[in-house]
Amino acid sequence: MDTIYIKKLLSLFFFIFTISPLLNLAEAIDAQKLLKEVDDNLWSNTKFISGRLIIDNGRKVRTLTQDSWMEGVERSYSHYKSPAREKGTKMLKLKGKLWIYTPRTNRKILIAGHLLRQSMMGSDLSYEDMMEDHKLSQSYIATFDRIQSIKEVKYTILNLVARDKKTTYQTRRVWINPKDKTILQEERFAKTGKLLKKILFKDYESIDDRIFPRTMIFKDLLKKNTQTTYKFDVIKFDLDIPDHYFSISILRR
Amino acid sequence: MNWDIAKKNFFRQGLRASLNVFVTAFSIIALIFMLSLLNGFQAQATRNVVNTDVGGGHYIAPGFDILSPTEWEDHTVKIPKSLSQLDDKDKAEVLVQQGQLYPNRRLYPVQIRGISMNQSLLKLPLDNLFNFQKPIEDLIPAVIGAKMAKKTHLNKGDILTLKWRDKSGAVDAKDILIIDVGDMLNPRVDDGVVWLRLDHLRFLTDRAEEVSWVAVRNYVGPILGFEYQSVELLMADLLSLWRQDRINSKILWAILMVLVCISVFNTQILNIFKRQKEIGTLMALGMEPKRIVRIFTLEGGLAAFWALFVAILLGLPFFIWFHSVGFDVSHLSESTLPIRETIYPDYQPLEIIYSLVIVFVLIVTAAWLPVKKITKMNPTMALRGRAIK
Amino acid sequence: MIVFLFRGIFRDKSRFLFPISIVTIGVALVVALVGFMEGVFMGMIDMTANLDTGHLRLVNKPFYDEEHLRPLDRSLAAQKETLKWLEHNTNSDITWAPRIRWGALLDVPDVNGNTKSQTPVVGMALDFKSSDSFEIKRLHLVESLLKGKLPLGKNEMVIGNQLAHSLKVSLGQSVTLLGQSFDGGLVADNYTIVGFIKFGVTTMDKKMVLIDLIDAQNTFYMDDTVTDWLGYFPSSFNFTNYVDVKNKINFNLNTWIKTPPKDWAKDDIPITLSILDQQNIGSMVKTFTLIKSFVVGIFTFLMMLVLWNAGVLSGIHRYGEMGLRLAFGESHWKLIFTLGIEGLFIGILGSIVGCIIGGTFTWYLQEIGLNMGDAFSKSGLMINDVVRARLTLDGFIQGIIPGIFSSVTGTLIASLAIFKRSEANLFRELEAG
Amino acid sequence: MNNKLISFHEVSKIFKVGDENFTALRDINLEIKTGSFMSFVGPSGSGKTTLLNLIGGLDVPTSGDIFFKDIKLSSLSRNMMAKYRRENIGFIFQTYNLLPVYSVYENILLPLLLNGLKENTVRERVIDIVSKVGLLDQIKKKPSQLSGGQCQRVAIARALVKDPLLILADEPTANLDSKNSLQILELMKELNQQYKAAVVFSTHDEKVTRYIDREIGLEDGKIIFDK
Repeated sequence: MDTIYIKKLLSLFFFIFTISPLLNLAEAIDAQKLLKEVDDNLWSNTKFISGRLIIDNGRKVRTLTQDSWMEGVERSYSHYKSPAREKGTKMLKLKGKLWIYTPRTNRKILIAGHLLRQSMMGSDLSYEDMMEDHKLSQSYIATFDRIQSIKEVKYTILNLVARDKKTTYQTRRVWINPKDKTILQEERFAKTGKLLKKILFKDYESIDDRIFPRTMIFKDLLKKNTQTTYKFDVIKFDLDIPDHYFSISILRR
Repeated sequence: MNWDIAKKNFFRQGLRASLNVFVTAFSIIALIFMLSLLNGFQAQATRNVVNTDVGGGHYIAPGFDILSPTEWEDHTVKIPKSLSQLDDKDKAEVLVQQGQLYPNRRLYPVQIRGISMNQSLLKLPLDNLFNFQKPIEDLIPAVIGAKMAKKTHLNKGDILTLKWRDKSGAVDAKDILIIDVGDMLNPRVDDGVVWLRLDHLRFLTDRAEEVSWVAVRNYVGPILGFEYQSVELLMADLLSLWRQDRINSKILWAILMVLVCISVFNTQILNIFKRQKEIGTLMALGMEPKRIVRIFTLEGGLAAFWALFVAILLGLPFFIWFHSVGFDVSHLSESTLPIRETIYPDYQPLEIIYSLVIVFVLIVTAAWLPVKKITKMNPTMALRGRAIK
Repeated sequence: MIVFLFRGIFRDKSRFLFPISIVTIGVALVVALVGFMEGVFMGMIDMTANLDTGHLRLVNKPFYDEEHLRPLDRSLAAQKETLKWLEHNTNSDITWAPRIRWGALLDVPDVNGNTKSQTPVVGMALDFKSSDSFEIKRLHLVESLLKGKLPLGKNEMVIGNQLAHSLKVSLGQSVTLLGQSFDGGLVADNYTIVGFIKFGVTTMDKKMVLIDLIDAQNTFYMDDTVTDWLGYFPSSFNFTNYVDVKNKINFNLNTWIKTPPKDWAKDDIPITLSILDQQNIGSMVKTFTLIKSFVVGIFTFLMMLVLWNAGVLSGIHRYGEMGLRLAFGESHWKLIFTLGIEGLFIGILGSIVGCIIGGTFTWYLQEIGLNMGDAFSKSGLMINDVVRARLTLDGFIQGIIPGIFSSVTGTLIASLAIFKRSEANLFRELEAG
Repeated sequence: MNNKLISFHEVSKIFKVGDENFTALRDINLEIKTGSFMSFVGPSGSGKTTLLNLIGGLDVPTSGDIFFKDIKLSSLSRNMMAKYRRENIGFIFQTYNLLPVYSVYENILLPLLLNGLKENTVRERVIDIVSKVGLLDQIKKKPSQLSGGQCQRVAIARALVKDPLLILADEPTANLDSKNSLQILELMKELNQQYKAAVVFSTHDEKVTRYIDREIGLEDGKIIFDK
């Protein structure tokens, strides 16, 4: 154990003395600004997505289709269309609260407390992950880590540290293409630094002057052989969403 | 006078008398043995639960329910001064949190239980945890029970991921090192429990000075902001199981006593049959029938007395020997009962005395019942050996 | 000659009634004792079996491996086909009961339909409604019902009494179960609480919910799918045979797996477990067997002493007859032989009567039970105050063998005394009457 | 044909009573002929019963020899001795010693069964002897339903039924009143002549002497007269 410690120390010295010129370069990149630009690219006032959630639990693959309407960061409403069992299930997020409605029970149930940590519909996402309603640039302080070339693209890697202690993932790391302000991948860490989840953004397309991914792949790294793919088939930005979509009264048959 | 005659008669019976004495003596030994073993078993199991978990009761954070894992995080409290100032031998601070263990990268929900390392109230195999000096930046030292280890296929030295939430709700996870697999004796603190140092758990969850409960040696009066749960309440299930066992043992006891009484009863019947001439003679000599009954009953009593003596003579060394070696139930140690490898009988003097008194009374009654008909005997018939057919 | 002797035995109260009553009582006591011990122990085994493990349990291996998570997605499909297979490939005296063990969140709404309280529960789904279902009786549910009724209609549930208390629900309350379906999807379904059950074990009283199997299959989208098949033997079937039956079924399963039902997932492997493999029952059985043989051993020993005693006494009682027969020129060996036959006869007869008496007592304890607790506490499923016994062949054997053995040895030991005495002495005692 | 049935040569019998030796019989020489009807008389403890036990093969002498015809009894094994008794000796007791659980018929049947005979082959024989002792109408009764005299008749029949060469009767009339005693003695005498079985009994009853062929007086283990 001690040797590991010494090695670590040594590598730290090595790092400081040899790479310090690079550090200066890094300072030049405004990490926070870059993150803001990414957020601006991804977020819009309102958004509609018709998509598929492909859940692979290692044994079986399941596909859910849903329509989602989002307004800002605080309000969103999804309506599941298939499979038959989930059809008509509605989820409404309002100011940090999540309700779920199922036609079968004809009830709206508040997903709160520990239920939030449960896997959402068997996926690698928890309801909490779903609830994530902040812009990264608002919730995290970004610092530049390094630059990495992947397939001839130089990605800027940013380390994000949460501003608020209550943020689920206290640290994240994002791979950003500074040119088009897109994210290649994101890693979510436990407070003490253990890598927990990995999200891949794929199939970027230009939609309404934004570069938007059509596919997101979530992986829970603590589990074996599971992943959830979110495919966006229809994406619309800045559309008018009727107000009642974001009211509790929508949660009925 | 009665005594003398009874004594002489008793010794004259020879084989028959000694048989009876032995049957009774063995029954007494078996009886005491059975009761003491049960006592020992229960006392030990109770002690194990007390030693590993219950202590002398818990001061528990209000609303905390060990059966509701999802609410553990919501029911922790800062330890009040009145409890924290107790001596380390009189209290054990415990913090319980929900966690997810990933043995073999499969989810296993666990209870993370942190316990203060300085406490000496509860006896747990956590010495290695206490002695672990390295900082926890790399690995968190943890101890699990043998039952848990078996279930999760984990061994000493294994490293795996544990996930939890801190006080603010942030996800946290780190690799833990199983520094020891201990025999917890009590499935309640073994099955699905990962033991950490309290200081580690408090640090990891950002819950300085917080506890879920404090196990205490003695009740120290009501404490504001805490609920006191007594030993009886904490062990209700086990205690009701014990009660059931006691009832069952009483039935065994009764069956055994019936056997002893039958033996004495029959001996007495044949005794009288064989000795009717003697009874007739005693009557002819002018002895009142009641007195003869007394003599014969006394003889039965003597048998009980001798049985007692033999039981002590044979039983005492056996009990002492057994108490030293115990009853090996090592194959039970991983079962659902909180019991150690070896059960030592627990001899309760008062209980033994009670039992012996009952045995004595029963035997004398069994000796008296058949002889009471002597009073109705016709002396002349008795003399000719024709009084009883 | 022997017929002649038996004629005498029957007529002589002291020759017949006395030793026979001793053997009878002894055998009856042992039968009752063994029955009682078996009852207490098998009661424990059965309660575990009834509730949780079955005597045998057919379960999908992937499910069993992650049982603590109650992964419904790893349950075993093709319920009907499985039942058919089980009926054809396992002993006909095993009753198979399909079950679903599930876990979910129980959500209690307020009057407006908003969530009032929520708690995770563990549940078991069993066949409440089929007319040929034995489950209600098996789990003593009628007796354990504190309040309300058992599920009869669609989506009705009974819950542990402490759970009811902590959720502050009343009978007739509609609640929602939230969980994960067979295919990992979201499950939400409404149930009506129709009864409160006292299980007698805190964990279950606080967390247990029972629903009907069909309802569960509906709720969790588990059409034709269950998590467990619990196999039950008739109570006369001894647990020592479980392993053999289990192995046989597993052997048969190997062939079945080669041509699996089409609904099975590729890694579905049903395995059979006996109760001895679960919940550490196996090690408890070992201990019990040890304790039982210990107690029965002590008991048999004591009984033999008593019977020997009785043999000696009745031998003494019969010195006259022995003397006479010797005087008439019967040889010692023949005398002892006939005595032995008599002992055997008495042993057998006493054993029969003893078995009847002990058996009746045991049967009574088995069927009706002996309530040792206070009358107010209702008997629970698991630990209850009713002492029960178990009538087993084993118990009879363990009673009969020492009964006959000690009767014969008792007589023989007693006759040794005759053997040692000279004819003249016997004769004299004969004269003395 | 040699009519010597039993002969004693210098027979002594010593019992150990506590630490002391008690000489029950001292240097007895005696012969008993077939078909004789004789008695030993003498006070209690004179050795009558011991003498009968020795004749009956129930006991062995301390010294001296006893012969049955030409067979030396003391050299027989226990089993041979039993066989000797079974085939040759019939016993009659002072207290009858009938087995209370058996009927008159069964009590008389017992010795035949002991000799290995089947009940159905000897039924006639038993009934015959019952009628000879005059108890045919009591044949199904149990001993407890009979008078003392009747019991002793059963005992006689039981002794006679196997046709023994010798009947030993230890004080057969001691428990009977004089009328019954006489009847019993007459019966025994009658049967003695009919069956040619020697009858030897012990008595201290003066009435007996009238019927007997030979009377041997005993005192302190010695023969004091033989007439």
